[in-house]
Amino acid sequence: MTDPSPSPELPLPGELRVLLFAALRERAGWRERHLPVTGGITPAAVWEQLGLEPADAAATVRVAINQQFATWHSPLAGGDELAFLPPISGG
Amino acid sequence: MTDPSPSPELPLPGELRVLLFAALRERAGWRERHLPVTGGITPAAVWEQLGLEPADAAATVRVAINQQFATWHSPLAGGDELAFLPPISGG
Amino acid sequence: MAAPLLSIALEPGPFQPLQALERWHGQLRHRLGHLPAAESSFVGRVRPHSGAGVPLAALELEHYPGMTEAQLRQLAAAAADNPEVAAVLVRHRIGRVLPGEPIVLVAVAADRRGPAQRCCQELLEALKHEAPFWKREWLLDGSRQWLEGNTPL
Amino acid sequence: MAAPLLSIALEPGPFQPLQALERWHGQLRHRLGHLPAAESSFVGRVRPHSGAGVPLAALELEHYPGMTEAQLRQLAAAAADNPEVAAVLVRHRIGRVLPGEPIVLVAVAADRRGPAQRCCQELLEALKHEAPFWKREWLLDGSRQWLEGNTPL
Repeated sequence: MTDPSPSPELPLPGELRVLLFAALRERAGWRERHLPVTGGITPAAVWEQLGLEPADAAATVRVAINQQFATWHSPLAGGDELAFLPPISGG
Repeated sequence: MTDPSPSPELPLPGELRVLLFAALRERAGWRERHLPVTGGITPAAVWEQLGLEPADAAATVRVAINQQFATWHSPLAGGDELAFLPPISGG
Repeated sequence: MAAPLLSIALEPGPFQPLQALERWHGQLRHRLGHLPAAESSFVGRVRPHSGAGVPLAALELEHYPGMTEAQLRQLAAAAADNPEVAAVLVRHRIGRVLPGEPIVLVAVAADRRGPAQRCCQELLEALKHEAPFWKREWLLDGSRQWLEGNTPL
Repeated sequence: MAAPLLSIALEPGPFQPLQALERWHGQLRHRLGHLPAAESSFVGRVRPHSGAGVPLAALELEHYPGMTEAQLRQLAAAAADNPEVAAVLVRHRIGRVLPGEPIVLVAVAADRRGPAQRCCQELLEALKHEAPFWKREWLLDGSRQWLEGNTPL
């Protein structure tokens, strides 16, 4: 029932792994991408660099780094897993 | 485990049936008594008439007439079932 | 919406809360056609120690036959007085209850979690204070004492 | 008192809350030697209708593998941070869930009813808002829509 997608390439050492879920994944048309890490890069910069929508996502989209909630301005490093999480609806 | 007590006499028509429970029953040494109803009698008057303790019971003991909570000054009539209830501890 | 289904019973011997819930689910499926979206429940069991902290042999539950059942029904109806509450289950032990054995089971099925949780909690407090039950602690040496009131929340 | 026992699992297929509770009781008896005096639990099931009121074919639950389990564990530990809470059980469905099927089970065993009820309620709210799950409604005509948030309390 979820979109089938090929198993992604493994990230190269030092690359950033970016994940999208649910409505964000469907809107963007992809589930996972790998990016080279540049100095001082943040989730907000990655969002912009990947052209993700909406442009002002901070009000609705949450960020996780290495599977822990983080802020849009948390520092990122090579090897990190960065996820953008649309509004949660569990339980 | 509860005190065995002989099946009480049936009340005569027009008599008041008085019931005690738990600690009150044990303290008084009886479970059920029947009293003739006199005009204007109330639970407070019955309590006094039967010499029940403590004398100022209204703070801790509750009253039920015909299996519904009532007040110490509710009117009683022949055939009524009057119960004195020590502090409740259910659940 | 129809008045909530009330299933209320006193249990003179040991009972299994999960079996009681399973039978109740069967009744709800039969009466409502489905199980509601939210179900909140509570089970109370006898502690191994008295209020004073010494080992307990048993807890005796005395009640007022007739009035107890009527009060439980009235308290359940009052707590369930919300159009979103579909059904209420109450099981309450009487007689001699051993440490670890269930004393009380309250369950509420409703369309949303808020009413289910509130009704379950309110009904539990109500029956602890407004249904004519009395607990007596029996200790290992055969001594015993009536409790004056409930364990605090 | 020892840290509360946490039993947390995602369920990829239909599960029976009463069976899960029964197994948990067995674990508690084994680990604690007895069942605590107070047990509060909640079961959430899929409604037969969408939020917009049309018949639902299924609810799809997507999640973030790895983070979900870690978050549930963290939320359970935080909600159970009370010396009176002895154990917490969480079961949460993932995948395609049919109307009437259980989605979530939360149960808390504690020494008193207050902490059991509060912990159960807080943990349910926490996992609805802080664990990475996403619900998608599938209608009978095959159309589908991601939900933005939860049913109100």
